[in-house]
Amino acid sequence: MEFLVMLMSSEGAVNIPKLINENGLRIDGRTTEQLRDIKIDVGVLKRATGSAYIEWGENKILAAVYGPREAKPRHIQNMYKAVIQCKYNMAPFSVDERKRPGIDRRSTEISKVIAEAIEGAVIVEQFPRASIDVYIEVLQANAGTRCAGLTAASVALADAGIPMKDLIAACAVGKIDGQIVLDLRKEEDNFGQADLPFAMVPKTEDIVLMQMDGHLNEDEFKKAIDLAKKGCKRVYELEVEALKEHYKADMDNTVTDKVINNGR
Amino acid sequence: MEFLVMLMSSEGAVNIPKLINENGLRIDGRTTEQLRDIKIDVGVLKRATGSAYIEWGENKILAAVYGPREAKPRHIQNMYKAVIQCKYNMAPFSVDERKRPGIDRRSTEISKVIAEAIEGAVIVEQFPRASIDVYIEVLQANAGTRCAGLTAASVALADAGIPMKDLIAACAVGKIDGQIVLDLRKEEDNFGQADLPFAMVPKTEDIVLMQMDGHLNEDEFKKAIDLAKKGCKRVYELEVEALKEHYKADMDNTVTDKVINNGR
Amino acid sequence: MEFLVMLMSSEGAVNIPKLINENGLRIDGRTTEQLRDIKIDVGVLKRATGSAYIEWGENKILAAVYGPREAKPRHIQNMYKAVIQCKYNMAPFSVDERKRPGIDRRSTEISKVIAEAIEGAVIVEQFPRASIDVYIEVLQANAGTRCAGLTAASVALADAGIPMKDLIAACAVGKIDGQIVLDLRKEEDNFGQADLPFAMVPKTEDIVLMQMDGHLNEDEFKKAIDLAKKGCKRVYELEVEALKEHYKADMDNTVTDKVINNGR
Amino acid sequence: MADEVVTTVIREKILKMIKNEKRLDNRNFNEYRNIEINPGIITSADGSAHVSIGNTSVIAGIKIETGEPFPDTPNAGVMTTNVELIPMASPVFESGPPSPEAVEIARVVDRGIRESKMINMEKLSIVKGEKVWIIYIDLHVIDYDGNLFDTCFIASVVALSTAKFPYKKFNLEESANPSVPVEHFPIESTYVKIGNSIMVDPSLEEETIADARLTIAIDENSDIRAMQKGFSGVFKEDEIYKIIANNREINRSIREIIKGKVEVFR
Amino acid sequence: MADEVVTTVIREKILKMIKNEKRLDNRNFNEYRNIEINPGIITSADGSAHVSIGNTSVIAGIKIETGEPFPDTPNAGVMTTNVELIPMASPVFESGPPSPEAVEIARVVDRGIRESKMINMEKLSIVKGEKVWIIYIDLHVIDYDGNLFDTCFIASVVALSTAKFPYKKFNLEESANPSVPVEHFPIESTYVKIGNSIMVDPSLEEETIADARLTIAIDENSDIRAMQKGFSGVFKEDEIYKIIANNREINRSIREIIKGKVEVFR
Amino acid sequence: MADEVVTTVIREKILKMIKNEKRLDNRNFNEYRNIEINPGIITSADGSAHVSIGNTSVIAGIKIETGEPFPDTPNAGVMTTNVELIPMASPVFESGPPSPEAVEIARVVDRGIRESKMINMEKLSIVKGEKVWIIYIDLHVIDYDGNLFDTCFIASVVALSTAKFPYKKFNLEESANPSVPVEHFPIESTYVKIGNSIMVDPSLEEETIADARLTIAIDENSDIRAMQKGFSGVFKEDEIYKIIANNREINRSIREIIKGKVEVFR
Repeated sequence: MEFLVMLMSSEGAVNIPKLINENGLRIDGRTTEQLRDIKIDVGVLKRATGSAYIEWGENKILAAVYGPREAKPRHIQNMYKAVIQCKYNMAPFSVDERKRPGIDRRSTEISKVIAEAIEGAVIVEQFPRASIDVYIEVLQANAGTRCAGLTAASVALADAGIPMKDLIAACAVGKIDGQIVLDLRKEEDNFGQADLPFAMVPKTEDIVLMQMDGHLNEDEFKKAIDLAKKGCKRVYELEVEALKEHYKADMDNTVTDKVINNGR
Repeated sequence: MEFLVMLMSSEGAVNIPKLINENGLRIDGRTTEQLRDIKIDVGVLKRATGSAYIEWGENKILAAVYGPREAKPRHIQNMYKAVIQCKYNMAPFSVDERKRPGIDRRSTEISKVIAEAIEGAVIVEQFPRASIDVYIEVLQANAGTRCAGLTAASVALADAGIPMKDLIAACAVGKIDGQIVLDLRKEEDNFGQADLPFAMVPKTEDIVLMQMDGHLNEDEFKKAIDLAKKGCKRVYELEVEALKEHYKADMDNTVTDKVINNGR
Repeated sequence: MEFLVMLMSSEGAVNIPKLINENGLRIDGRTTEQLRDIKIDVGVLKRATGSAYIEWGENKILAAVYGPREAKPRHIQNMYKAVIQCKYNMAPFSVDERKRPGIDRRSTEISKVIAEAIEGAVIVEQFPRASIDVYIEVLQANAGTRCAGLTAASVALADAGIPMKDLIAACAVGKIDGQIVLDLRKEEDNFGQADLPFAMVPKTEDIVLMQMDGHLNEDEFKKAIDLAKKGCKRVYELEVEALKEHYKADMDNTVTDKVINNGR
Repeated sequence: MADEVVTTVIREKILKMIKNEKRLDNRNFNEYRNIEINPGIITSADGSAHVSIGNTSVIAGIKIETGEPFPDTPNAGVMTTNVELIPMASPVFESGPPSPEAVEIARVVDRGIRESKMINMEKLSIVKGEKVWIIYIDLHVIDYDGNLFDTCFIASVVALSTAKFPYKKFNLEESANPSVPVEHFPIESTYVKIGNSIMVDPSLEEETIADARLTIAIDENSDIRAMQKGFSGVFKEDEIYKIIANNREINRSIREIIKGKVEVFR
Repeated sequence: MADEVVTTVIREKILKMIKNEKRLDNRNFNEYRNIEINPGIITSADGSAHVSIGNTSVIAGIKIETGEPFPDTPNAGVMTTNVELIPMASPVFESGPPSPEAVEIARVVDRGIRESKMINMEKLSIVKGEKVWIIYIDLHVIDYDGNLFDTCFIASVVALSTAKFPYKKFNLEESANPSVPVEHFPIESTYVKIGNSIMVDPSLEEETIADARLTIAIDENSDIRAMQKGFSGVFKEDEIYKIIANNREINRSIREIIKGKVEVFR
Repeated sequence: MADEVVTTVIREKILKMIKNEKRLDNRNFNEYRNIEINPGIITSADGSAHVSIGNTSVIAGIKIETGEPFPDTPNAGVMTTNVELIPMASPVFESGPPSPEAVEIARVVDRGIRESKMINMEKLSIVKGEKVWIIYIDLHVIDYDGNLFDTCFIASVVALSTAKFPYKKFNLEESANPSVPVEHFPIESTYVKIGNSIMVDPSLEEETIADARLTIAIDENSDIRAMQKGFSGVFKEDEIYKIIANNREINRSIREIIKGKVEVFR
């Protein structure tokens, strides 16, 4: 990747580097349809009701869930269902230039779309007047943090025993060097032509999060959605594995099944 | 006006330009006792309880009224009368240098004196525990915005059916080239010797707003007040015309009369 | 002190000046075990429940107490005891470089340790759900403001009739030119090797505040505490004198005795 | 705008009419409300527009300043988009720092303009690597009756199309063509899903009871430049494809309306 | 200070006494409470004063720094006035950013000083167009018992009159006369109207029940330099003329008191 | 952390066990919980560590930038310490600006590092009087189960020990030894007093019911570099002397644990 760094730091004209080589492989050696390595740990925090830690390529992200608990201040309570509150936050040291602590516009938007995605999967009607609070802390960032964070949050919700239609799985898809590829890393995001964060409930194929920026024609868009769905299904397998692994410690796989089927 | 711009942009000594010519006319051709052109539209917004739009020379200002409605937070409620809350705000694009969004000290002070002026005319005793909220948005500014804004707010209050002793009429008076003149425009304010924003209830001649900065001796001050009163009376005529015009659409002038005499 | 100012303003290497001369005297002529001049006035403000003004060397500090009064917002109320709220604040003109108005991290920490110190002496159990609010305003600062402020606050609490185990007395101790000395002034703090703010209830020798930064070995530390205790006892005498002086005006010394023994 | 409230009566009336492919205001599902466009109304701005869709009303003002480029794009100008949901526009809007709703609208509008390359950012460079034009798009929402995304987007596009560089103010040599370099003409459209029905340009009532929202920005070739799904409801894949297919036709007519207004003005 | 409360008993006593042209503290309508002035008490400031009117007590501190002039006044210095209504001074004051009351007082005090040309702002220029003195007037209200406008104004005027430029601190050559160039001597007086009675220097109780307030700043020639009407009550034209006429005499005596104190100090 | 709550049952159990010199988790009074140290885990940081004491867990990240020195220390670098008590870590933590608790922890950690001269600040100078390294220590508390002072302190010390200057990023010539110049190795320990018992490394439950708290930072020679008494309870003089005496031995073993981890990493 040295050549990329050089291109970026040379003042003046920034040439777009080649992101897919003659063998169809990307700068980190992946094929166009391949996710980065993903590792999920469940139940990593003591105080939170549920928690998960995810390493997704070079992303390192923690998710914690508190609740259902009394929604405060009272005026946000909904008498028919739980409110989902989400805070997506980047640690100051998670990015190249130190990020000043505090909420910025980007994290406000991401918190909003993640909260809405989660509300699309959680059985909120079970907990009127309550709040389910989801905290996502990005410790190290390398593109795709909202998808990795939402994935971790979904596992943390299961760990907290919150009833859901099913787990949410998320991953981004994009266009680089004119091709549709799965799961952009940082350089691909910077020099690519499109990025499309995506999340669904794999069982029902309900789309709960979708954003896009860049340039896609209609055919490319359909190809992108198709690939994103494949990615989400693989992410889902990893989520289920991680939960099973965690509850195996309790010597009883039925617990996991209970958790992830809780809502029905 | 080209010569003014030149004088202002030349670094260093800023000479005060001639603001009244040999024929006694001002830089925009007005006499010393003449208001700028004023145009008032009533009921221009859907959501607000009442609203008005005013063009006063090159000022373009919207006023909206919400209420009477429950005053929040509760600790601001007064059990004997409605509280008047006013927010005067300048759009970022309303002035030469882009104004950063948010409240500054100038708008805090103007909001306060306008709220107090309105409270002097509204029959607040009719609505204990309630709040009447007045929003003034300056879209384009050219001196005299607080008077134009208060005038628009007064019409919006009438449009909202809020009972008042009578409409408030406002206009500024000032001193330029040593003479007392009505309704300063921007260059006159910048290079003049005094500015006196003024508002009254024309029917009773109750003074509800008065501020001044500059230099006036006692005689000049009396002449200024005299002229300001004349200006307010003309503004009042325009307010009544605008309300009549608006309610003519209802084919019934008695409605207007009812609104503007509501309080007695 | 001229030589100090010179040393500090010369760009580049800052030499540490001699802080104790060959006669064992400090730059303002004090011995190592001597406090600066202290003057305390009681009951200097009308609105506050109790108040005191202290001049401690070149420090000039006001303390005011309000309460016991209803603690607001309600969620801070404690149903078993009064909460102590303290705001330590420096006036913009109290220091060399104008301090921007508002709370900074230093004053946040000082407010916290002073509130905790006061809670250690006040009989808070007498006032469930109430708040006792202590305001300390530093008008002119020259090192040792938290000790001087806490001393003034203690007298203001007595003036307010708040029951206490006994008055708190505070003073700092430090190390300069390798020696343990009482009550550092600004240059001694800047160029010294340690500073240890300290406060106790003199009667019981309960330590209610202690902070330290610098470099002390165990022997030096013990010597420092010993000296700090002596200092506090002297400060206590001045506090009692000031209160007696103040209540003498009421022609009745028993009042003072009552106030300062109130808690038992 | 979760805090807006619709009575049960209205809600049920909407749901009933939808079954017959009708809407509360008698529009069909692919129909916008009346769009009014007034370019250039604010002379203190370097570009401006007052745009209404139905009763929803937004004033866009462009201010242009000079400043330094970002270190990672030394030859490109800077553009920032800001939305103020002032309390004048709705009883549920509050003054203070931008709400999450305001931030989302601003960011989606910004993305649609930026990703479609409407403005040639390289042409905003004044002195290479040192000095560039900074464009502020300020959106003042004055009346909120549904569909702020599209109203804000059209207002931004029209205001930008009318914007001129303030050379004089910054002591810069005037150019023969002082207009901001507009090179593309994107359109953004917002759809909501209520039950299984999908309709464009939601009214306040529709937006309040909607399950899901989708905003799409496309360019002259109908290529997609930005998307944003909103609300807690879900979409199926083919619902999105259907929206995209419909959207081409709907956007064509809106583009003509806007372009006409802008050309008359320029 | 709308949140201050006065009991019905006190209110009625005030209203009763007013009918006999008397006030709660036995002053007559044109009489100030005792004014105490202590200049130069804060040595960490470049100028200072502790001023009390009755029990209302304010400390003014002047800090002077160097900086750039505003682009539109390249040869004039800068002056800013800040009022802090700290919770020490009253049970109804809260900590946090300045309240509208604090902002109004600061701005009215600032206007009285600025418009009377008390300080010759041109003489604050150090290097033409590049470097000027910046004067900060910080008003710390420590006890509030009515009439903050006048107490803050007198404190500002006295503190400014005692202020000296900190040449050394900014490595500037010292001047023979380091005093801030004070060229005029304005006085500001505040009146309230209760019922139909008008009185100067309102106490806390009077201020709390007053209908309307009027503050006037005049110069040595009794010319008017600034005015501010406050509260929701109204004035009649001739009430204002009467205040102005009375005000000349009242101000003359106050000016002498202050001038005396300042001259002794300088 | 006044808002944490402990049930009466737990409180009484703690008080009972203390009488037998035992703790709820069976530790003795001079015993730390298990300390886990993972240096260098965050590659986007210039230095980092994940440190746990029992279930309390903190991630420290070091970011290093270049900037101007403070005017009064023209040849020394700059170091700032920031603690975020994010709501992830405890049901009583709230998002927003740092609470007084967070500020206190940050300042006490900072003092321990600064006063022990762990980092040679003079060696952070790049161009004398003009350009220095600025070190940011950011402490992200992710799980709070008592004793944040010590967990944050160890995390800071380990992260600093692994930190390297980002020469390349700021176009500076690389050095043979890019490590931040660590010259001392301070340890900070926190004690609480419950009744008349004093114990090190308080758990959440112990911290919640404790009367008083004392934190001491010492250097390799067991000299004291910083102290902070906390909570509203009081200490007697000889209690403090006893803590200091005990503390030497406790700190020796912790120092070895940490040093081992750091040396393996470097």
